[in-house]
Amino acid sequence: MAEKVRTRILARRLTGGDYYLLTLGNPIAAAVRPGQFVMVGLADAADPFLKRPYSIYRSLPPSTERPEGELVLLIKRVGKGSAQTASVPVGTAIDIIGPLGQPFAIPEGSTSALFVAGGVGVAPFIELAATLAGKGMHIQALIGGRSEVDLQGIGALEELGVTVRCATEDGSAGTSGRVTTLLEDAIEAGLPEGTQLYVCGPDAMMKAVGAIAQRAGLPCQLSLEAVMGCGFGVCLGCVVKDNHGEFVRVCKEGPVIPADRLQDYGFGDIGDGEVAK
Amino acid sequence: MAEKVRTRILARRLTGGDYYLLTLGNPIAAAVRPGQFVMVGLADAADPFLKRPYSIYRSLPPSTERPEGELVLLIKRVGKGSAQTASVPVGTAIDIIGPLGQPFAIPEGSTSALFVAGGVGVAPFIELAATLAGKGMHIQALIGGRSEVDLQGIGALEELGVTVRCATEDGSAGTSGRVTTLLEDAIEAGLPEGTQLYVCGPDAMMKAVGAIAQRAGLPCQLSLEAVMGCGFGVCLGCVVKDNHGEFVRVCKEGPVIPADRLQDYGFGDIGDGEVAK
Amino acid sequence: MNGAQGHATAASPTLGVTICGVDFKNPVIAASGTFGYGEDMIDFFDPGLLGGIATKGISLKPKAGNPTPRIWETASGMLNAIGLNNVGLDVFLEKKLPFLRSLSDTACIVNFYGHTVEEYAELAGRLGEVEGVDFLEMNISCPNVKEGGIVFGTDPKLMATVVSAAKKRCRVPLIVKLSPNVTDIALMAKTAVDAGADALSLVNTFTGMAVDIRRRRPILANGVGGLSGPAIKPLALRMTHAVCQAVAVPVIGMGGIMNARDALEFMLVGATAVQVGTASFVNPTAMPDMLTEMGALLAEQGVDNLCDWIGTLQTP
Amino acid sequence: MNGAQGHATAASPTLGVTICGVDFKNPVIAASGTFGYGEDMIDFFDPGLLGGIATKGISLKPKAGNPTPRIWETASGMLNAIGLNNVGLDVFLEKKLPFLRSLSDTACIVNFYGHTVEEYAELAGRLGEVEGVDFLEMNISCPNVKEGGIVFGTDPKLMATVVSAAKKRCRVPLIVKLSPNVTDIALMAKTAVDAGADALSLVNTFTGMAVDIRRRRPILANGVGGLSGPAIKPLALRMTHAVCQAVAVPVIGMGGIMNARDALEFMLVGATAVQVGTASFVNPTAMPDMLTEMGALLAEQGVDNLCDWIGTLQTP
Ligand SMILES: Cc1cc2nc3c(=O)[nH]c(=O)nc-3n(C[C@H](O)[C@H](O)[C@H](O)COP(=O)(O)OP(=O)(O)OC[C@H]3O[C@@H](n4cnc5c(N)ncnc54)[C@H](O)[C@@H]3O)c2cc1C
Ligand SMILES: Cc1cc2nc3c(=O)[nH]c(=O)nc-3n(C[C@H](O)[C@H](O)[C@H](O)COP(=O)(O)OP(=O)(O)OC[C@H]3O[C@@H](n4cnc5c(N)ncnc54)[C@H](O)[C@@H]3O)c2cc1C
Ligand SMILES: Cc1cc2nc3c(=O)[nH]c(=O)nc-3n(C[C@H](O)[C@H](O)[C@H](O)COP(=O)(O)O)c2cc1C
Ligand SMILES: Cc1cc2nc3c(=O)[nH]c(=O)nc-3n(C[C@H](O)[C@H](O)[C@H](O)COP(=O)(O)O)c2cc1C
Ligand code: FES
Ligand code: FES
Repeated sequence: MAEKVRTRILARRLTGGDYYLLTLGNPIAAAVRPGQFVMVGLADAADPFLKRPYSIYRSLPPSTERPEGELVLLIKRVGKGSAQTASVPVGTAIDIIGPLGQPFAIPEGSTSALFVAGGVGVAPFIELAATLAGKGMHIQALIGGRSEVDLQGIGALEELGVTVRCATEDGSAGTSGRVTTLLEDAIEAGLPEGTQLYVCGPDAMMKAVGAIAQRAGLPCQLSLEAVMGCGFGVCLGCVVKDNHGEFVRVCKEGPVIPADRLQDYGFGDIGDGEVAK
Repeated sequence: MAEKVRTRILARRLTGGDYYLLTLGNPIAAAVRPGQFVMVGLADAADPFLKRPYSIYRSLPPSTERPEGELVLLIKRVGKGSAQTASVPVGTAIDIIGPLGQPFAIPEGSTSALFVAGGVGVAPFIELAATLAGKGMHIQALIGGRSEVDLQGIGALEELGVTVRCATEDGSAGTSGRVTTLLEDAIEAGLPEGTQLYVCGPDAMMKAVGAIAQRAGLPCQLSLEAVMGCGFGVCLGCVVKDNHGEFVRVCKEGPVIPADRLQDYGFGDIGDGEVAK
Repeated sequence: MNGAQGHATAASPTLGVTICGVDFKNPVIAASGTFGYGEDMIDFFDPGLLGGIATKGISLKPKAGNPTPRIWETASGMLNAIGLNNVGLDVFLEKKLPFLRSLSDTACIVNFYGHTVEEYAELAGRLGEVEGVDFLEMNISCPNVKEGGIVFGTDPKLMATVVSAAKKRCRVPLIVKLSPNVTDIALMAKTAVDAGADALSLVNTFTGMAVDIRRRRPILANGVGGLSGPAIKPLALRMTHAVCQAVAVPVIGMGGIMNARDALEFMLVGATAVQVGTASFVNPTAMPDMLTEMGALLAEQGVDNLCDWIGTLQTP
Repeated sequence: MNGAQGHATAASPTLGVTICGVDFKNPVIAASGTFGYGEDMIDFFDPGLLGGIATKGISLKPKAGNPTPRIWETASGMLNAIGLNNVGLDVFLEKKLPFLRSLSDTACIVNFYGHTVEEYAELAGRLGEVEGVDFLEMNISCPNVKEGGIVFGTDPKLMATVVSAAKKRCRVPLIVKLSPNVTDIALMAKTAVDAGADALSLVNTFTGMAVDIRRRRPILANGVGGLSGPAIKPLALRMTHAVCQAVAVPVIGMGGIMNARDALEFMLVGATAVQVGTASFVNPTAMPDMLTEMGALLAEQGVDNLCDWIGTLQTP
């Protein structure tokens, strides 16, 4: 069940380029499932006006060493909101709403998972890996980015026993090229029976991956992005069109949606990501 | 000459109740005259929208011990802006515009000054006392407030050799009653020849003091308050009516205005001092 | 505290108001299009705490709405161009109304719209005869597809026609929701009342636009959208005041209300109740929070009964 | 950097625009009522850097304006009810104009207003014949004292009358400054142009209100005031776009412009130049800062000449 709660920034760590890990207190730990997200905004701040959606990178419940628990977000600084949480001091009060949305489905009896992530799209896979690893599953991750700095979360995945392969568009790390090539290679090399594809990244990448998965007959779940007004289903701002031409809410029926429900989904563009002050 | 410059919060010290001394870097030191004010707002903050006017409590130029100089403000927390500067961390970047307005006039050859302050209205008198003390003048201050906590700046004045007498409405410190009674007593006891009255405080107090000064034939300068849009003369928001029915700008022709120019001035009320968020 | 729980003690001011004979236990109503059909926010608070709920705007047929992007943040506000996405009359009656009906102590206000005078009339007739519907709220900020797309709510004649057609068929009190995109809101208010409106609500959103300088296109897929949130509060408050001066029917004020103080401002200028929209997006408990604060604020002003507050603005 | 200095190098985009045959070295104009008569902000930057300066609104006689409070902060904006406080025609010509005239490279736009059609016509005649005045800008957001106080700029007929009366007497290009408090801004724009407007500027402020719940009174002494600042930007941008689609004369856009990006948005939807008002209160160097940024932003978009940017919004 989602809640609106106040917590605070416990730590912040730059992880290269515009990326940082933001650790908050975690009053919602008990409810979190991998793939869910939170809406985040500084407490009592009127600017920016709306809260910002971020995937839950890691959710650790309160314990003796971590009395407030830890809700970890991997954030890429792109605009006003992400710049603000990058710069306010540790200790600053933060309001979060969550956990929100549908988590990744983990089909009964599945034994193998393949993550395909683009850039900051890797965020939900750390929590997912932790859950799947707990079930003793075999997990591979294919991570793509423009450049080396855009390959985030690799260490965290590897620590959880995930086999990671990378591609960068500029060839600065891993294979030179796109993550879709890694995927095609992996499919050609043969994936374990019943492998689930979990995908999160830019629209274009998700469309491409969705198509590849379909051709290969692989079950595939996409974690979508959309500009969100509320995050909990009431503004109808975040919809995407499904196969039947119906709008589904990314915040409520998503963000995780089976790719075959969205063969042809109508993502809108979201502008240049800056809002005048 | 006024400038718009960015500096930062060097220190903040609570001085009781809702009052605090805010020390900023002082890039404008060379231009400051006692009685002038600055417009203040957090750098790049969109909320609150307008900057806030504060008297210059103390202006110390950069020196070896104080490489950024010190611009000290005495602030009473009343609403959104004064709460924000009360709570952001030391080190936060601040934009100031100043020094603004007309300073207190120090007539050639004057040897005695009497300050009459109500509450946070004491703010401009510390800088004024420093200047007058430098000229070897005899200075007395009468300070009124609702309660003991509203008597601010006394130590600073005394250090500068000012004789301070106080009154509180609730009798918690000094004489019980209003500062106007102290003034009448002082006039009755006899003031040195040519004593200048300098007055800053709530409207009602300034009107009362202005009237007493007129009856006693004492030269009297009032430092006015007004809701300000700009602080430098272009919005025409801050006007008060003078004796001729003309509007004068508190930010440009003021804030210091001879009381006899305003016998009958038309202060507007400024609401309950809170703005919705 | 008590306000939010709905149990007034001797010390806490009474928040009940009456609109067209219907009692509201408090004046806070969820605004249309910002609270779904009442169920989506149940994680955050019991919707039964509210004085009333205005549903998403219902049309005869289901409506998919506009392509995305549908919303965009602006300074202290947001633009939306949802395109009146709704489940349509039949699904509403069958699947959504029962929940609202179950909140017996919270007024059910069904917001609706049409594309022609006939559609408005039909909806008013069919929705107004249903058990559990306390009010209809007519959204007239929609283009008339039969008359060159003029927005019903911006033309006095068109408005009179559509309001009286709806009123004829409507068996429950009819609230007309005014568009603020007009020269003379008081004139529109009088026109609506003369045509049969039992109450008025205002404001709907102000038409606005955002553009993307990188792509040289409007940001919203629809080109323009409606501005809501604190940015519009001063405008909405002025219009609410003007309308309350102009008509004798109850007025429900809205536009940028974020907290109890804002709500009390709208009631001070004459609104009998308020609706709260965008605030819930930013703070899903904005409405219950507001109820808690409202009692305290009124008590501070020495007011025991909200009814003694409404319309008591002194003008010089 | 170069933009702000007015010396374009090969690399930095050209910012010059032309309005009614008058060259502006850049499109940034100080908005009326927010820059005095050009001299007050000289501490902060050389006003000669600006493309143009619109003066405080001038009337035949000096005007003391409204009692205080005259301004109030709102969410991302402010309300003002200055009451058109100005020095009057004679003092303006004698004491204020010479400074503006001395800025030979900055267009001098004299904003003016009247209370009757005759006053507008007389001012247009007298101001328009003075050396050094490049444009007149007619503020029609004022009540007609002869016709029951209807605001000239909200009634098409009244507007046509007053604009054509002023135009007849005016020897320099006449800019009509539109009020946004209307149902159909495009209609008002067309009316103004048909009546003789050589160019249009918009928007003036939106009517709004703030109240003090403690004192149960309006905060502004005047009761209502005009809203400006970023809060209104989406509304102003939509109106500027609508007007640019409706008329062929040059349009000057404004309303909440805080930085170069905002300015480019207004020009993208079709404005030839922009005015900047409230931004200067918050940041007195907003205009020169904007000029510096504007060149860089245009260069980023691969635009060499601002004229290739104006009106290039693609609509679906
Ligand atoms: C379900 C979900 C999960 C997400 N998880 C992450 C994550 O783990 N890490 C991360 O860095 N980012 C994530 N994003 C994207 C993140 O929400 C945006 O980067 C962020 O909102 C940008 O805000 P801003 O103020 O910095 O940018 P601005 O450009 O100033 O934002 C302007 C407006 O556009 C919206 N917006 C801008 N970019 C996006 C985007 N890509 N997606 C959705 N809305 C956007 C903002 O929310 C805001 O309303 C996620 C988005 C969604 C929908
Ligand atoms: C020349 C001058 C010098 C001042 N010097 C001092 C000083 O040294 N120390 C100090 O504590 N205060 C001083 N004030 C008052 C100070 O400006 C206000 O207390 C402050 O603006 C309140 O802002 P806020 O956001 O906290 O309050 P809010 O109530 O949220 O402010 C809302 C709006 O009202 C204005 N406002 C509210 N109260 C006042 C007021 N008393 N005077 C003018 N505008 C007001 C604000 O600037 C803002 O625009 C001075 C005012 C003036 C004009
Ligand atoms: C996302 C969104 C959807 C809306 N949908 C409707 C609607 O279907 N019918 C309607 O009459 N008003 C609709 N409105 C307008 C609101 O009910 C309200 O009039 C407006 O938002 C101003 O109030 P606020 O500032 O509190 O949001 C919608 C507003 C928003 C933000
Ligand atoms: C304090 C103030 C005074 C103004 N005075 C005038 C005026 O005399 N004549 C006029 O045409 N517009 C006047 N305006 C309107 C501005 O010129 C401008 O149209 C409006 O403020 C919107 O732009 P902005 O958001 O950039 O301020 C005034 C605005 C403000 C804030
Ligand atoms: S973000 Fe509001 S419905 Fe999804
Ligand atoms: S505050 Fe703007 S003129 Fe004084």
